[in-house]
Amino acid sequence: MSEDKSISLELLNEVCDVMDDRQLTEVYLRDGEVTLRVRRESQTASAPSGAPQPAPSPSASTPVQSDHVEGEFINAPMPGVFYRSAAPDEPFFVNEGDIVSAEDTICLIEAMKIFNPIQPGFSCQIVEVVVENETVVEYDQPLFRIKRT
Amino acid sequence: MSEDKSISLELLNEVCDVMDDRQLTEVYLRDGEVTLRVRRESQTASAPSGAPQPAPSPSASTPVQSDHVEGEFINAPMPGVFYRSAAPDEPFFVNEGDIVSAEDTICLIEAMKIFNPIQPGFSCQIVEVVVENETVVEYDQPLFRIKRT
Amino acid sequence: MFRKILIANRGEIAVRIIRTCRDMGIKTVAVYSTADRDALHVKYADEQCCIGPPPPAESYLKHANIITVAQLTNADAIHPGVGFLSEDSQFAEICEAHRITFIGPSIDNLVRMGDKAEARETMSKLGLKLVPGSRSTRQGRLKRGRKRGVVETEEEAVEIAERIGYPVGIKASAGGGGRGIRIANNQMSLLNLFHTAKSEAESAFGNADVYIEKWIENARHIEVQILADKHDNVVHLGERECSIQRKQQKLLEEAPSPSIGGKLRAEICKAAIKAAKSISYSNVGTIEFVVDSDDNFYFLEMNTRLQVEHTVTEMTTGIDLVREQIRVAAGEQLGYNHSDIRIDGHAIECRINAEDAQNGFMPSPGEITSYLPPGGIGIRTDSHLYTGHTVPPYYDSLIAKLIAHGRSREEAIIRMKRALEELTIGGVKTTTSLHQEILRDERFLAGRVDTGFLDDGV
Amino acid sequence: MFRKILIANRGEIAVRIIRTCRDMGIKTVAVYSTADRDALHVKYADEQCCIGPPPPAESYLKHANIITVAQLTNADAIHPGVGFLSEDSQFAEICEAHRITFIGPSIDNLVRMGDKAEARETMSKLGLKLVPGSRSTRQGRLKRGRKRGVVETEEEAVEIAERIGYPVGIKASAGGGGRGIRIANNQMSLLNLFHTAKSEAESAFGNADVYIEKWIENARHIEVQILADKHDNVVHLGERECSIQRKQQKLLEEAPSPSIGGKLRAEICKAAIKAAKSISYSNVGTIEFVVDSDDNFYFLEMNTRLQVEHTVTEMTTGIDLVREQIRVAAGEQLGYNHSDIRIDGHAIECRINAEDAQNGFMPSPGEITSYLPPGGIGIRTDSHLYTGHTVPPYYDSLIAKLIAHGRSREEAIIRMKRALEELTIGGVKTTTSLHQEILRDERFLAGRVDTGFLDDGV
Repeated sequence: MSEDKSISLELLNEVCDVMDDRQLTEVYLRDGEVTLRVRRESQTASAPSGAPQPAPSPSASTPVQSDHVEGEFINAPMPGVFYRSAAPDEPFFVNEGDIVSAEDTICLIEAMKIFNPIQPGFSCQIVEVVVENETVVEYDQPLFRIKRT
Repeated sequence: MSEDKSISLELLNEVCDVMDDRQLTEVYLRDGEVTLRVRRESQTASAPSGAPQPAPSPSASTPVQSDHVEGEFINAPMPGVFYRSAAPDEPFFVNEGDIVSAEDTICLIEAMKIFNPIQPGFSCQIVEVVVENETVVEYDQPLFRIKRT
Repeated sequence: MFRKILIANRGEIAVRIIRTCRDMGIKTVAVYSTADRDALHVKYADEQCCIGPPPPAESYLKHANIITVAQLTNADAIHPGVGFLSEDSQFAEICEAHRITFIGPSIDNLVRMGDKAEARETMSKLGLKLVPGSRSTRQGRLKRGRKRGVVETEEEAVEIAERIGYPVGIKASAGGGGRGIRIANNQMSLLNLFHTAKSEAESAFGNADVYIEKWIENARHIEVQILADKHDNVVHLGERECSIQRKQQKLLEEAPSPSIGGKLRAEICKAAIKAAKSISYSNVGTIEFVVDSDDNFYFLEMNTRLQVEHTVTEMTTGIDLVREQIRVAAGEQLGYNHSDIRIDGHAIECRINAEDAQNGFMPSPGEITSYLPPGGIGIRTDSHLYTGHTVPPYYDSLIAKLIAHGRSREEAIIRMKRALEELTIGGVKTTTSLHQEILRDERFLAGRVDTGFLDDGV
Repeated sequence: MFRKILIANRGEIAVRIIRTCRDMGIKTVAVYSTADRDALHVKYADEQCCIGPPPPAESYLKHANIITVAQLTNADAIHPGVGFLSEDSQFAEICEAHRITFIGPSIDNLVRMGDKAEARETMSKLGLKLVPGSRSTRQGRLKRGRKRGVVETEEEAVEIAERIGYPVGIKASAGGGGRGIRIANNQMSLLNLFHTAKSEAESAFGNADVYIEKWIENARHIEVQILADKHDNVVHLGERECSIQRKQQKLLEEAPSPSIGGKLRAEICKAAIKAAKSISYSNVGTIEFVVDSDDNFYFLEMNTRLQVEHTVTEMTTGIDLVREQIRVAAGEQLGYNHSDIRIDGHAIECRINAEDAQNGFMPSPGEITSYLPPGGIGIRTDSHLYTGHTVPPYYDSLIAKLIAHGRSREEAIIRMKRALEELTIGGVKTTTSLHQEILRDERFLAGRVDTGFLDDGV
């Protein structure tokens, strides 16, 4: 399997270019592990213009196995249990929409009876909490979808 | 597997060229690890060149493992030794360029001490003798490239 | 010893034979039909030659083409594998005429055991029991012009049934493979079914002849592996349990049999040795018996060739049967006797067929899109598959044999379960899940197997 | 018995351990680094958890993450495999503190045999010979503040060399894996090389310490497989021949050893049992010896874990060593003694590494574009490969172990040759051809192997 998703992405972009040039409506391409299907409603969209690209620009923290969710994530730095609050009756560290700074604790991961506070390391907005409170997470599992501020 | 994604891309472009040339709206291509499907709404797109098709139309006797030699063949109906003449000092049954009829013996195949005369079964011209005299041939191995007359 | 052997077969058995030839330093020639151009046996052999189109009659069964290739490649022996030409005495004669060794028993062995009626007669004279019925009638009692064992009238049917006792099976003479059988539990049902069976036979096989045989319920199918050289040395390598069958086709075999005790085992093996000696048998051979619920055993037939399931015997004895087969065909002596043979542990073979077990076991040919055989301790795989291979629709559906060996039957079973889980075959349907069901079945785990095992549902 | 085992390893050994767990009905938890997301051990396990990024220190060696996963999945034992944490006494202590069984020997065993100097001391006291040299000096003779065995001056070097006799090896204390060795055949060359060796050690390892040891020419590397329970039952399962090495890395192993006779075998195995008993060893373990050309054998070290090459012992004894390891770790008794163990036939293992044998054995990671393991009689494959798997560049290059078993060494060799020919691995370079050369080498065929085998060129 291609380790670098940017290769696939590059391929997608290049295939789109060809579709524009050739005015195609559908391409299904399979090459070894890579499978790509691209469709467009009609070739009128061809627009070889300088239309702005969606620019996915994923950061290093984007998980490899991303379930096609766009955006940037904060991932689990260790396996353990994910806690959104310091104690069951305490409020959550963060909620969706909150803006946090680099040093704010946004969750705990419990590993070997130790509750490890997790900080984003940069200021950002919490767009979505991806993981259920008090569930087991793997290393590198996306916890929060965020937007850098 | 193609390690270089640009190979797929190159293929896609070449397929599009063919689609242009041939005015196709859909191509499904499968070659080993590569599978490619391309669709277009109508052939109105580019290059309306009305180039004539080469029409490969291979006959049933074309061997599966054809070494990319075009044309029609007479293949060995049994394994054995291929002889171009009835005896070492006799002339060849046929030579390149000869026109033969359905019942003419064009070679012998020796199997279990029996010399089996081989006839084309239809009239044709011998374009090329593909196999060396007195060599072993497999079942279905092309012996003569021919042209029907 | 031979320098070059032509393997007149295909699929996993051709691959299996090439492996042993390679181990023995003997060159190999593969023959193949146009459907098998990309087959593994073609890739593994030292030389290869296409011999005909897909239909077996025009390729793998075509005497002239195979002999021609053997001559052209200077092969000094032909291994017929299993099926195809392996029991064809006429082919063995042609080999002999061309001074090519047919790796199998003598022509006399092939002829005598190939005529199933004569084989029964021979074994009966030797004191082996035959399944009672119209076919077990001795030659002397046959009326002139009558075909052996054929039952023509209701009166004859009733008379035979009374003599052998109900239930009886009414079987089409031209049938086989379990087709064309009707079972009667008493005289009334016999009278009802007799004509039905005859007309069914007529319509199914174009031949209304039927015979009547004692119907053995809960029968076990036990066979004994014989190995004999041309110098009168005969040994058996123990028995195999082959009761688990679907429509008379073996699915799963094991050695030793879990369904028979030590005393019966000794008797059956002794009988098999006696049978092989009586006809001066040489090469590998298998004597098949049915065993009823009272532990009576009856001679069924002798297979004068390698069996698909020979692998379980190899695992329990450590003896490469194909090697021995080649050695004795070349005139060598066995070089060991029963005291040198040790049955070690337990082995099970599962036949993986390209069949849709969910859909009436329809053949499922096609391209193998992925293939990963199981591995690790105690597992052997005999297969001709590889990723990208296309299973042609023209031949046997057997695509892989998984063999598990363990120090006990329990260990062999758990390893086989693991092997079946690991086995990855994409692109075609297989019988893997049926084997998994069998291996979970309590009757199987208890060693209570008989030929009706699958009828009762797993 | 354990209900669930976490396997703290990857690659073929993780797959191999999962197979036995499956056979024993024990659930498995795979841990993996992000480089191993699609690894076979992850697919085969019942549960799986990513524990860190590719570098081993942050994943497969990360105590906290592994223990956390074991707790979260309720695993009651951890199997460390080979390498990684398998000889880490600190990790074993953490397991104990968390009431998770470390599948291996006691912490005391790990500590005592893990300190190689103490291990030598212990074995020397027991009467086992050590390779003579500066390190074999007894504790009592060590000067205060001096590191064990380190030779500091030319005078010391000459004195030691005179005592043990030439040739001697000058070895970097911080070296290992065969690096940093200079050989002196007489006093002049010793004086010449001593300072060279020290400055090379300084530049290569940042540590100028060297020790001097008798250089054993044509040494054979023989190891004995020990199996011991927690109830003072200790057996050996025979020896393994591991002399064929490249830069101190084993390449091909066999059992029994073709290079030692029955008397020496008995002595070495007896010594190994004595060694294991002296430290109340439990679990599987291996005692390694070097044997010189006069059949003197010297204790090298004890590996307190499973060995990669345990498979050849499994093939000759029929005993699943991982199963035994798990059983004794769970407190069960061995249940058999030496008279129940039979060494049957001969087995060879070839380690197939993803390395470019034509190009200095450079690692050759990459995507496996095709994979077909060998099959048939006498062949076992232990591997984590499948078509489409990507061999990551971060770990050991071992990608498959082929194991051939035969009734004789000759039979095992021919079967291994066949297996190497059949093995298909596309996409990466492998050491397959080097093994083929070894198997053709006349010295190998004659059983004349020693650790210099590959130096002389195959």
